[in-house]
Amino acid sequence: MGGDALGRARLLLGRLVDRRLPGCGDHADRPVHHRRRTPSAAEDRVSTPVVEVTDLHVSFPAVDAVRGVSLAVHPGECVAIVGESGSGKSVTARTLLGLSGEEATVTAGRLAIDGVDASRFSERQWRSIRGRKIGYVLQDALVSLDSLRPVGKEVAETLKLHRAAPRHEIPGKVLDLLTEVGVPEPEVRAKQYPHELSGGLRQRALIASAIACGPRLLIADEPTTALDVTVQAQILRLLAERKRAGQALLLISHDLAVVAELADRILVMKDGVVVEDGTAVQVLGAPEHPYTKSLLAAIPGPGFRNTVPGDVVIRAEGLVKTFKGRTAVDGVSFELRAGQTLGVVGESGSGKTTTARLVLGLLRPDRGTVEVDRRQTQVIYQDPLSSFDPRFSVRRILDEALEVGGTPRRERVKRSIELLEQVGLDDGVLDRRPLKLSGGQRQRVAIARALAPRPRVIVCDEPVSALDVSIQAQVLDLLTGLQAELGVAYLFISHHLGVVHHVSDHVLVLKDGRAVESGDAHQIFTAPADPYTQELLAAVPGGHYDQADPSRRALPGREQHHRLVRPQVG
Amino acid sequence: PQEEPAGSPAKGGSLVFGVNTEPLNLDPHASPQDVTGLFTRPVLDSLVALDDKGDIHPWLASSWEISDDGLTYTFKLRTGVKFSDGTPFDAAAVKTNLDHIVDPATKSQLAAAAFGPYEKSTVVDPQTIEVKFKEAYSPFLAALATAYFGIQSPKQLALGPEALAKKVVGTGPFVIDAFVPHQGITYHRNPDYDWAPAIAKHTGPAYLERLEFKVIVEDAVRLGALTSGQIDAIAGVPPVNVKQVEANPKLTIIRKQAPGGNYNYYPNNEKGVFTDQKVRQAFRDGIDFATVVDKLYFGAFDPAFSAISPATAGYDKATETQWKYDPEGAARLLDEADWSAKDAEGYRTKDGQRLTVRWPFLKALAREQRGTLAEQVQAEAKKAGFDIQFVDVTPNDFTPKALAGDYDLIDFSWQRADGDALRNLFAISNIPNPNFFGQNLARWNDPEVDGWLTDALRTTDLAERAALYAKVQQKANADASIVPVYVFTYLLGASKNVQDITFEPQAFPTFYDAWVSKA
Amino acid sequence: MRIFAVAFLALITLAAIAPGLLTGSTPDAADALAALQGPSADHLLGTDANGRDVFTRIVYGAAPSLLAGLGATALAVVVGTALGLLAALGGRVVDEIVMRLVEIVLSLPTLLLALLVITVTGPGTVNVIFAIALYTAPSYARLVRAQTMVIRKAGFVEAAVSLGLSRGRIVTRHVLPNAFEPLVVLATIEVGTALVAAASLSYLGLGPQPPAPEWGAMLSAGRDYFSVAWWIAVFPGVAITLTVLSITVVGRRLQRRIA
Amino acid sequence: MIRRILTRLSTSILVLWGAVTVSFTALHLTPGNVVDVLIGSNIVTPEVRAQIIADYGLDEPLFVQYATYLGRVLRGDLGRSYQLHEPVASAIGAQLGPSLQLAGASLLVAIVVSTTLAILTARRRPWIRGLSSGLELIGVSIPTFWTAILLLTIFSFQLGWFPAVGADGFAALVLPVIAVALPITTMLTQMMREGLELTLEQPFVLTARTRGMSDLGVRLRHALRHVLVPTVTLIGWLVGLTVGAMVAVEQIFSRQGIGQLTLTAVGGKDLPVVMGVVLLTAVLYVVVNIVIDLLYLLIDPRLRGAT
Ligand SMILES: Nc1ncnc2c1ncn2[C@@H]1O[C@H](COP(=O)(O)OP(=O)(O)OP(=O)(O)O)[C@@H](O)[C@H]1O
Ligand SMILES: Nc1ncnc2c1ncn2[C@@H]1O[C@H](COP(=O)(O)OP(=O)(O)OP(=O)(O)O)[C@@H](O)[C@H]1O
Ligand SMILES: [Mg+2]
Ligand SMILES: [Mg+2]
Repeated sequence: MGGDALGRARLLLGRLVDRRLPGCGDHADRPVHHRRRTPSAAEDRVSTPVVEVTDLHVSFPAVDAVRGVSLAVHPGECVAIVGESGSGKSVTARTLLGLSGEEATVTAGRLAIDGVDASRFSERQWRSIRGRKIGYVLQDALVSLDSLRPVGKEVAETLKLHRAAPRHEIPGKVLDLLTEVGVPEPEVRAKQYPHELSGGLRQRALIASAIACGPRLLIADEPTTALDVTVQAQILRLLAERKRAGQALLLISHDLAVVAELADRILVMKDGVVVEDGTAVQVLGAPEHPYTKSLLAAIPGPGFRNTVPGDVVIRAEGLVKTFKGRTAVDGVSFELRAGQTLGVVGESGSGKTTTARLVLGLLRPDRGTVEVDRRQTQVIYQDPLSSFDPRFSVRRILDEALEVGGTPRRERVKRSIELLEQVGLDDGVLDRRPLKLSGGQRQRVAIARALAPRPRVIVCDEPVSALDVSIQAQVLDLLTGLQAELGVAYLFISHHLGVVHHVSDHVLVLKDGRAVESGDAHQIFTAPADPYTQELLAAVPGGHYDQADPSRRALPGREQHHRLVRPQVG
Repeated sequence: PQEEPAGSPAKGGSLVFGVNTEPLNLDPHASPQDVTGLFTRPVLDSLVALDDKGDIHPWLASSWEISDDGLTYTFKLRTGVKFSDGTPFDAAAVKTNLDHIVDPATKSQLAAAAFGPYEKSTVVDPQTIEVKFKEAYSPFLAALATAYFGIQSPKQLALGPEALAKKVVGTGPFVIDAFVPHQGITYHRNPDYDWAPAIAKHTGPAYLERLEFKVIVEDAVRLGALTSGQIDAIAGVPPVNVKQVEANPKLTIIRKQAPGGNYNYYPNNEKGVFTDQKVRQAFRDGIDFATVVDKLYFGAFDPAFSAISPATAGYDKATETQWKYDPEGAARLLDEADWSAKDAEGYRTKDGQRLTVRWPFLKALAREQRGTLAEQVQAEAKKAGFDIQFVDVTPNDFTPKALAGDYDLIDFSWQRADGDALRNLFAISNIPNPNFFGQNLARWNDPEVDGWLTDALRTTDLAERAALYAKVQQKANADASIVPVYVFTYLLGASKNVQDITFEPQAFPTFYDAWVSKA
Repeated sequence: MRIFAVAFLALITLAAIAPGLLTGSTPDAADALAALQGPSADHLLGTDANGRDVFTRIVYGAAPSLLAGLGATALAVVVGTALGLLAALGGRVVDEIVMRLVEIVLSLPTLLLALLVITVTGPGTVNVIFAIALYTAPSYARLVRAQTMVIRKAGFVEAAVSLGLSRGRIVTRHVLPNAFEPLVVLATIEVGTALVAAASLSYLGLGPQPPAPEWGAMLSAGRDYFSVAWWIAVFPGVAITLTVLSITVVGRRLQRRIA
Repeated sequence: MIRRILTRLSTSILVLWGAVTVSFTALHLTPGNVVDVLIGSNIVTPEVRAQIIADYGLDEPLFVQYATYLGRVLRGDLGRSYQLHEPVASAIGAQLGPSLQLAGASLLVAIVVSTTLAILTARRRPWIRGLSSGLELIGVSIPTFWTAILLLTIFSFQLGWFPAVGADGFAALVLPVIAVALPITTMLTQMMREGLELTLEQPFVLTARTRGMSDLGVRLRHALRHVLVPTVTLIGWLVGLTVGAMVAVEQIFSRQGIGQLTLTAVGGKDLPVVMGVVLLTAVLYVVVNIVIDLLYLLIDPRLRGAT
């Protein structure tokens, strides 16, 4: 099995080497021996790093989130941080902007921005750096926009703050930015509020606001979790372009395909420590640390599914939903049977979440009907944070869900801990509020909550988007295991085609609210009939499903449908 | 001890006087509030003037005659007088005024009642008017001297109640500039004024160029405004602050005892525990009112011994020795009245019933810390074995309770310059009933007293009236039909720069003689 | 801070339950000869115009004062919250009806409203509480309504719906506690206001009658003597302030605990 | 939207009617015959009594009095005051200006000061918050009449900065405004601060900071708006509180105003005036509440699609 995994990693590496373009950085041949010691990129480079930090420690009252991280990002370079969910990636990134939070204690050997010691920066100096020198795309794309302001204003804010453009030019600039990040109809979107936008649109708006001033360094924390592959490809292209133009990029992602596409250098984090550090080629090609190996091993591939369909648990017929003249869902029909998984894919804004909300009865359809037993249905929200009562600790969140499921009071704590374990969390999070958790930790709490009442149907809206591949594998296994055992049915919405392919029996492809294709998963992934589906598969980073574009190198082993590998987490 | 005025009166200048109450309606003929008298006195002259001893002096009337039967008064009017709006003053104007007071449309709530059995007035000639009564009514001239009978310009009267409520026009030493509700009133001097009564200190126009009354209801603010020099004089210095004001070298207190009914407690003689004379007397003698009054008012108010104040014409000084604090006597009286048993809390009981006194006390309208006094009396009464219970009342249900006699004790004071005040307090016809609010709240029904009071109406001889009123006062004490508490004294605080503020008999300050020294 | 708050609340609760334990004298022992004495060993907080011990009166005043302050506020919060929820969740028609009724109540002058309640129910401490509650409840209603309207759109309420919680549970567990934040702020503050309001009603002859010691009444009675005897007003004022402060400190703490 | 406002306006007429009806009933329910209260403890002749009864139509059955009143109000005639001898409309009109001036200025001051305070103290070091909220609680538990007297004592009697009485000019407005604004300010501050502290935890605040926005900027431009719904609600209600606080303040500062008018009118059973005032406040509330409901929509876009 290990061999399989390494094989896949090598494939990625292959692409990496292949992709290298002249002039975009000569560090591919950086000596390997820098690995696993304090990186000193500056030693063999002439340029000063845009940001450099050594021996960074960040601790919160409950956890020591970061313990001795060192990193440097040079102009035109992309450094990626990958690693376990909750390992301190986001905290590290926030600290680079001086925003680790009020409760945080930060110490560092050196923290320099553009070669200037930042440890004594005044608030004013920090401010002049944030947004202008360093752009930051927050991980919590769905809640990171002010819900009471139109997104256009949010994008414009960066420009206004740094007087990056004359006042009258700002509206035009905002539209340009939105276009650049792939927001269709930017004039309309700019005037909309976050709750009127799909997850992907929000994420794009956030990216637009981060790059508005053309910062020297862009920190992007999971910038593509809510994006469909086409848009993702567009964003990655945009980032690559900027990098080529000399912008530095600090990318945090669990999507190794995305990382492989952009990163020159990769840091692997686990439990607050950098366990491996080296060029992309080295880390992906010859991982040394067992954790890195397990990460690479855990990349999901298509699954062999052999499920027995049961009764119909959801029957949707001709669903139509219009918002202010925009038809979000347009005549969608489908059926989900017990013990099966229906994958829903489609570009961002194609109506996936809206369809789910219609199914759940959270929206009333303009036309069409849904048959579903809502008491037996649970949801994993695309936006886990806002689905938690802000006053509730994880303990209360799970307790409540268990109560709904009829678990007797005295067993609830035990069950809660069990559930947390199943999703890869320990009981240390029980008494914390979701606001104080990492993105992936939140998502796992959301999953645990959905599982708690032992539902027969789960609507999963991007359930694993914030999880690193090893945890993702664990969670997906958990879900499929439950399915096999209890006949749970899933309505599974995801942009991650690999994941969808891995878990689905049937797939529904949405475009502009219409179902353009539906049918057997294997069938659709291997031989898509609809041009849109083909296009979608083609755009997958790393080219898993690259068929339409012959110029891209097809990956051998694409047809290898293997069971997921359990990560050897240790 | 008032200091001698520094030098001779200076002309000009202005004086600001802070008052504690304000009228809702400026027309003294109609208004129910006695403070209207204060506000209109600078503007309105009366036909006659009353001095402190109760003697009547000419004012707008230069002389008068009273028929032997006491039914007809004939006034000769002063000549050359004119109202500040230019209208000449004559008999017709007087008639218009007198008729205006009794006209039901005026809805007079104070003046008309003081007019007694008025029948009609007749213009004999422009300078002579004859006023006729249905019955003899001796208090007439004293009433006529008040501002409630102030003579207004007929032209202004013709404008109707709405205009009068905001502005009155008379022949007085001052003329109203503006009356702003809740804020005050401003006057300027009437330069033509030349008909001051003989009791005034000077003749001709007033000294002050401008006079202003500012309504400052809050005691502390009024006092503060005076001490900080923002205004020149204030009404109603709180007794607790009298010493403080006197200690201030720039300020002085001018005192004037008010005439009329004292602040008295009126036990219900008609029903309840106080129907028994012994119980009433025990209540009066068992509580050391004199000490309580002295302590609570810091000596500013004198304890009262009679129903009416020493400043009233007809006051009987003999009442002052008629009764005194006598706890043993009081206890004896209660024993005799069968309230001999005591309960666990020390209250007297009879047949298992506690000696309870229900007292509808209206805190909202209480002045001069009467609430504090009442609480003190309650505590003292407890020692004597009485359980005083304050009955929850709002201003609205006070009246029905009072009218129906649904109380054991009630308190009020009633200012009036004439001994006839006793008739208000004790005439049988003044016992209130649900259709009539009279002031005999003691509900003292004594035909003998009623007879004396009627007799007093028939004689205009002051000595004769005084003798009759003395009998009434003594009997009220002997019968313990009321409990005198304190004599209200007008405490006017003023800057020492202000000279010669005088008082009319009703104990309202007047400003005709007042002047401001340019210290 | 918290310790002081708890200690103070414990103290006034004790005063309310068993005033005799804290002071040897009685609240209505008037003595004209001992009037207006400043704080001393004999009279810890001085005496009032009637020569009564201010400390003793504050101790004995705890019960009626707390009853008025807390009682009126509690009643108003309960009624107001119920109305606010009804308006926010009961649909357009119910909302219209409830909110218009609330407006009617608000339009009436306080005094008139108080008189009305007292007329219907008769005077007495409890009825004064009703009067004050009736006057303040509408404000809570409006606040709860506004908060609920916002909160019911929140993601976590949606999540609770799809989790399968009953409507009642969602309201009591998620909507209300989140809507309560400003309400609690308002309510703790209102305790003090209610207390003073009760006093001004008693001034009109509508509340507890003298010589019953009641903080608000003591505070307003003291104003006549402020220039010569500050302690009469200041100490009851301090008692009110400390109570409000302690309730706030403890209340916030409790609220955070529960949340 | 337009339709909602129209419905709202039509139901608001019902509010006015309800308020008048309730207060009419209340005034007649409370003990004390109107005539008796009007006459008070004065002695009047029977003719005068009869005249009063006839003038004010007090001999008619209650329902007739009620109907007559409603009829007149519909024609825009609020009747004549029993006590003040003038039409209610002009009595109220004369007092309205000073009241509005005081209320408006106080609300404005309260809003500005409390917003500033809340923004400056939210999520600050514990002692800053503690100090500020301690002072606020003291501020709110001091009855208005005490505040007023203390202010006067210090700033007028001792320091002589402001006049003690009168409604003339800006100087005379300062102390009354402070007295009225103090409790409102403290309440608003407390509430806004609590709200801000919750809001400042939200991820979007972090986003704004990463754009280079200052802490103050975030508080002002982002967080503040999130506490506006409860704040606006509270302000709406505080309009009422202001009117209440004004009764005391008007009296202590010897100002003209509706508070004084109401006080004397209720005490004296001056029905037409009371009802006039009730109508006025009802209109005020109706308008304020409509404005507030519209503001909700302006503040929070999520409410716009509301049912
Ligand atoms: N504001 C906070 N207060 C307390 N603990 C925090 C806070 N933010 C993060 N943490 C904790 O710090 C640790 C690191 O969190 P961080 O957000 O950096 O994880 P991450 O590597 O970004 O994970 P993920 O991939 O799931 O986003 C976690 O255990 C998290 O619970
Ligand atoms: N409440 C709303 N008001 C207005 N428009 C809305 C609303 N909710 C969704 N939409 C619009 O409906 C369309 C579909 O949105 P939906 O959230 O279903 O997309 P999605 O497929 O889930 O996209 P993503 O993958 O980005 O989450 C989008 O254009 C979105 O802007
Ligand atoms: Mg993270
Ligand atoms: Mg979505």
